[in-house]
Amino acid sequence: MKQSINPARPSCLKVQILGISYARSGNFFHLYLEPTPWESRPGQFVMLRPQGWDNDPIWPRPFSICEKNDDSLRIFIQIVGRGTGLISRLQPGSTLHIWGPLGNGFQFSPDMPLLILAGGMGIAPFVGLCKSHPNPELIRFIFGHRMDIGCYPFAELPPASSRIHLQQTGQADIFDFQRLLRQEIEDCPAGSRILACGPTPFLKVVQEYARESVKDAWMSLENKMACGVGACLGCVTMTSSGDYVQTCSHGPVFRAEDVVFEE
Amino acid sequence: MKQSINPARPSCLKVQILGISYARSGNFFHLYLEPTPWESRPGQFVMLRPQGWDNDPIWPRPFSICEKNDDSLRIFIQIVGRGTGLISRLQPGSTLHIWGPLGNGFQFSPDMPLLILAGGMGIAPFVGLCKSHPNPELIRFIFGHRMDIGCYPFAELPPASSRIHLQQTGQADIFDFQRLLRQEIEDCPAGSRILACGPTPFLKVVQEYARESVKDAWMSLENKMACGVGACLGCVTMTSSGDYVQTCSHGPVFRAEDVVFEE
Amino acid sequence: MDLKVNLGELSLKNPVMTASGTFGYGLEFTPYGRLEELGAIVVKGLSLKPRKGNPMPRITETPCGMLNAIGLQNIGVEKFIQDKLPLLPWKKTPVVVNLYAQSAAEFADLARILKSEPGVGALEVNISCPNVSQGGLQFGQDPSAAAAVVDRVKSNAGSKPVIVKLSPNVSDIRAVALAAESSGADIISLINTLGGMAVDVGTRKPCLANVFGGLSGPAIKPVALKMVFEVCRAVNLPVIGLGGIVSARDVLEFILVGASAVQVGTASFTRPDKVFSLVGELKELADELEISSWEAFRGSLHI
Amino acid sequence: MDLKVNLGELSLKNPVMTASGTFGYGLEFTPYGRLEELGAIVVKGLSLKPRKGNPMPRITETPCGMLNAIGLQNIGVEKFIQDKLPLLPWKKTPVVVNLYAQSAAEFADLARILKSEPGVGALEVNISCPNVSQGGLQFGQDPSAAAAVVDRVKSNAGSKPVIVKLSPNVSDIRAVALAAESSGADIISLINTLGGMAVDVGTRKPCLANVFGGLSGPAIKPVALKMVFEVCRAVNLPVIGLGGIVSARDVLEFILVGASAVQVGTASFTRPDKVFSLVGELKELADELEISSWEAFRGSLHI
Ligand SMILES: Cc1cc2nc3c(=O)[nH]c(=O)nc-3n(C[C@H](O)[C@H](O)[C@H](O)COP(=O)(O)OP(=O)(O)OC[C@H]3O[C@@H](n4cnc5c(N)ncnc54)[C@H](O)[C@@H]3O)c2cc1C
Ligand SMILES: Cc1cc2nc3c(=O)[nH]c(=O)nc-3n(C[C@H](O)[C@H](O)[C@H](O)COP(=O)(O)OP(=O)(O)OC[C@H]3O[C@@H](n4cnc5c(N)ncnc54)[C@H](O)[C@@H]3O)c2cc1C
Ligand SMILES: Cc1cc2nc3c(=O)[nH]c(=O)nc-3n(C[C@H](O)[C@H](O)[C@H](O)COP(=O)(O)O)c2cc1C
Ligand SMILES: Cc1cc2nc3c(=O)[nH]c(=O)nc-3n(C[C@H](O)[C@H](O)[C@H](O)COP(=O)(O)O)c2cc1C
Ligand code: FES
Ligand code: FES
Repeated sequence: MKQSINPARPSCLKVQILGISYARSGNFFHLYLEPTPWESRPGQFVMLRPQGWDNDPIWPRPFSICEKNDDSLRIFIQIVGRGTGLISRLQPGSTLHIWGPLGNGFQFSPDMPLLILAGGMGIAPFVGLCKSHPNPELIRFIFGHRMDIGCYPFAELPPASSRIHLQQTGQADIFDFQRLLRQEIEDCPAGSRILACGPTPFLKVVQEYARESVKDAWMSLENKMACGVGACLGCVTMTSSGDYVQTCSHGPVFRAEDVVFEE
Repeated sequence: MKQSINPARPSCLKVQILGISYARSGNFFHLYLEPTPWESRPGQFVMLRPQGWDNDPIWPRPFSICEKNDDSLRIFIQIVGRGTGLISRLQPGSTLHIWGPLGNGFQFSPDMPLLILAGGMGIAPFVGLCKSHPNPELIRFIFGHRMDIGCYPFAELPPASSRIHLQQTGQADIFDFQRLLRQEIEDCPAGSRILACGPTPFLKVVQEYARESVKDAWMSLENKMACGVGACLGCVTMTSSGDYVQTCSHGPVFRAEDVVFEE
Repeated sequence: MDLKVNLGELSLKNPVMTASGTFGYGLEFTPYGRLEELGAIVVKGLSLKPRKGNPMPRITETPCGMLNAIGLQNIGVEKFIQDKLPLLPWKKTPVVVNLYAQSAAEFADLARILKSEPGVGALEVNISCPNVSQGGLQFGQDPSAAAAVVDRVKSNAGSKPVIVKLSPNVSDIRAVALAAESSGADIISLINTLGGMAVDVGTRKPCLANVFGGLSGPAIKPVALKMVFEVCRAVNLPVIGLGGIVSARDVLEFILVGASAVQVGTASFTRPDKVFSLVGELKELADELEISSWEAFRGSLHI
Repeated sequence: MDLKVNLGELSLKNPVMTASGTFGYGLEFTPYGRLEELGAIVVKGLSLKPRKGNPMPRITETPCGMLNAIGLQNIGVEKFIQDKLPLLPWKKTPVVVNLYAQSAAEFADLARILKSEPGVGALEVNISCPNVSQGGLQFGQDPSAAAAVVDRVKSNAGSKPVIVKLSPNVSDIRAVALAAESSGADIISLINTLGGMAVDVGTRKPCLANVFGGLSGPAIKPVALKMVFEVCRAVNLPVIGLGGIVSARDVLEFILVGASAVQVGTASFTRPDKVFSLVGELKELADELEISSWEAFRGSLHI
């Protein structure tokens, strides 16, 4: 990676894979890439395209920036289909194209209490956020997950934050988790901000409870993306104003009340 | 590879790559595969399809059986395009589908003097033939090549055979080589057989000289192949009877006088 | 689940057929699987007289697909009946003969020759070959010409079911399907290849001697699926879907949009045992998805 | 070699244009390359009024391609002129506005609005969108309807060159091309997307809310190349070729069969800097292949 670039703008770079490390289950892995010069914000994401993809798959794949430091850019990935499967089989030293940072990311000030709600892979954008937060004691972290907790980088979260995780293996657990979410959202003090990321059913619940108790909640959405830069209009989210807006460029983070979940 | 199969018939197997070794230039390599139970003949070939190819490339790729023993099946490959490039980057331990042995192969009896004429990658089918020949002193081997001789497995040929190689770097060398071929074909004693494999211009020359001096010459043709089993009719060769026949199943080895080179 | 399926009079033990021109005369594949386990074997297009086919090159690879311009090289219907048919397991698996002719009269002759062959399970009328100068698309792109051919074949085919194979190179494929239906076709199959072309910028020559060729393989699956869906909604006949099928999932996609059976073409080039393994994988996937019967699943797409 | 090319009145510094709907309003790509280095910028299809577009999901991946059914979501022509056009480098690179309307009269209105905009280099009339219920294919599949639209646009467009963009979903694309030519089109572009469909056998639902979508990407390149070749031989207008272009070699293929320029669509999704890098690669490859001028190379396919 030798390009001279402006760190304040997104760019498309060619980087090497420094390493891949598997989490407890072979379906989860951390991808470490050459560091990028970007000034990015938690909740922003990148598009990845390995060199060998040629024409199939035709699209790159979007991933949250999990953690970024001087040594590497880290992405936390679950294998769910062909693209993530192909990425998981890449070798260190091989190259890929990466562009970003994309999207808006989460906004908050360092002295704001944060209630972070993450479901499954929704933990990804929060790892770096929490680890680099100047006041981790202001963070309360609620994490719902299906697989063994060892699959996720939950243990990395600062001990100074209050951290709760709840595994869901059946319908009863899901209700428990929903009860917990409702309670946490209700109890969350004025002046604090709720940040959420996870699967759509989870976000719907968060939206509902935040609305009920009139809380300042933000959520990061996942949609299939082709371009990632706002050009194709394939990833749109319906907003309360009645318009479809690009999730990639207007989001992926939205104010909870602005999102209309269709169907 | 656990399939129980009849060694007398072709079959489609899943085998592991045991190793890849590069020849002097990075564009030539030897692929060592788990041994197959086939009874094959020199000049027969296989179709290869690595596991990861999914839909693109859509076709497998045909390669001569270079050498076969109890430990491995060996293929000698030159990187010329996307498919051979992808194969060259496979890792030992990864699997591929292989089917064969395909085609007719060269016919000869062990006590027949052989004049073998090979151009470039046309050396591939002859390596095993020569090394396992009970009477290597009956073989005269003429090899024309463009790249450094170290790129090809020429040195493996039995010292008991008479071996000549000639590198072609310019037009003058090509004429020299053609002169050599004509001389060798003319001089080749009655009762011996000429076996040739190489690029089409080379085979045309061999055909012409063999016709002039009425020699018993056989040549292996290369055509693009989709199925390799005679089904698609995409690889046909025009024969002197005026019919197109499948190179894969009626060949790839033809009596020189039966082949009509079009255009 | 029982994979058996009936296309009118034509009964198949499973919905997986081979596609004409990609499976030779069937015998080429005996080393790689048991022909009698297939739903049906559709052989290379046959004409009254043997055909030499087009000059070389005839095939070229394209992204997720290929172009071919074989030009219907074949041994002729008589030689097929004599030399190939007796070796095929037609008592256990229907053998479908794909027909090519340059006029409605020739199509009628072919039907007459084949109608009394016990080994022939059905006739498939190819009015959709893009790679011949006469008799291919001129029928497939024109509903009334198609109707005339189908009518002639039907009235000479005796009790043999007649499948009409449609071309995708049209503005509205339903018009041709309806014409075929109204002139007596028993079954519709689609799609044949899409017209296409490839060139080599180095030599500045077309990649095929015929210049144009037919595009097949996974690349065309979305086009095929749409047309099969449309035709299934337009006609009351059983439909055979094809175009780009390489997996059991693909097979189910075509049945989901309404097809009764499918044909596997270019996939047989990816691996000669592919079509055989699809039958087993289909059974597994159908069970995994809890499909109880073809009747319940076929055309059950929620719109 | 000088890459400059003239399409009648429209002069481009190189033949690489973007394709409508795959490059947003152009500004989305400013971080990834210099817009002024492109041959031309073709923006997302614009209508008189803003359009909301189709419900989600709107896109799905297919082998070597994708389906889209965006439904022409756009901000409307007025807002484009106000908010976007002034930010585009139209003095250095022509900005082409792609037009969508539901009637010939609306097309005429659009032309009238745009004809006096100095920032607009040309109009591209989209009579080939498969993803809208009205005004897309009904013009693109019918030569006389196409002619009527072109005529109305042309007589209201003042001196702006009018490009007519054709649909591949027809039996014979030459008929529509000739109709466009005879009613005054200045340039022909082709192809728009092929109609297609994808379904999910798990949920038994279509992958697109609109059920049908348009297929684009490398999968369709052979179809595009054939149609461009055919249209170039049929009309005397400059032709812009597109469909599946991802490399400089692909660009040359389209020029070799007769195109004067090309558009790059889906490839811009593979990498946002793709279309920019193609310009440089094109120059290199043209030199490597010893192409002396576009005039000498264009349409020079040996048949
Ligand atoms: C802004 C953003 C950030 C993301 N961050 C992460 C991350 O940090 N780690 C991670 O593992 N994944 C993340 N994802 C999801 C990830 O992009 C998808 O899992 C991936 O693209 C799937 O590719 P595939 O080829 O393996 O699956 P496919 O074979 O394409 O699809 C498999 C399944 O995944 C679903 N899927 C495909 N693409 C997406 C998508 N973009 N969003 C949601 N579901 C999808 C499909 O509907 C299907 O059910 C993120 C997605 C977005 C939009
Ligand atoms: C019976 C047979 C035996 C062969 N044995 C060997 C062997 O032992 N070692 C070896 O390295 N190669 C062998 N080949 C050639 C080999 O199959 C091709 O080099 C290979 O398929 C090219 O694939 P690719 O994707 O790398 O090239 P592509 O990108 O497909 O094409 C690159 C170039 O190679 C040419 N080419 C492609 N396929 C063939 C083909 N089948 N025959 C001839 N030229 C082709 C193309 O026209 C093009 O110029 C054999 C071919 C045949 C038919
Ligand atoms: C090499 C080749 C030869 C073909 N020959 C015929 C033929 O003789 N008759 C016919 O009706 N279709 C023929 N087809 C078309 C196929 O039967 C099928 O309709 C088409 O390839 C689409 O299916 P696929 O994508 O599964 O290959 C041929 C296709 C190929 C690739
Ligand atoms: C997401 C998307 C949106 C498109 N929107 C338009 C459009 O608004 N107007 C138009 O004329 N074509 C539109 N097209 C068609 C493209 O401009 C182009 O004709 C087609 O995609 C084929 O080229 P490609 O294979 O290079 O993508 C769109 C294509 C895609 C993929
Ligand atoms: S992914 Fe293309 S607009 Fe968002
Ligand atoms: S490769 Fe198919 S017939 Fe020879």
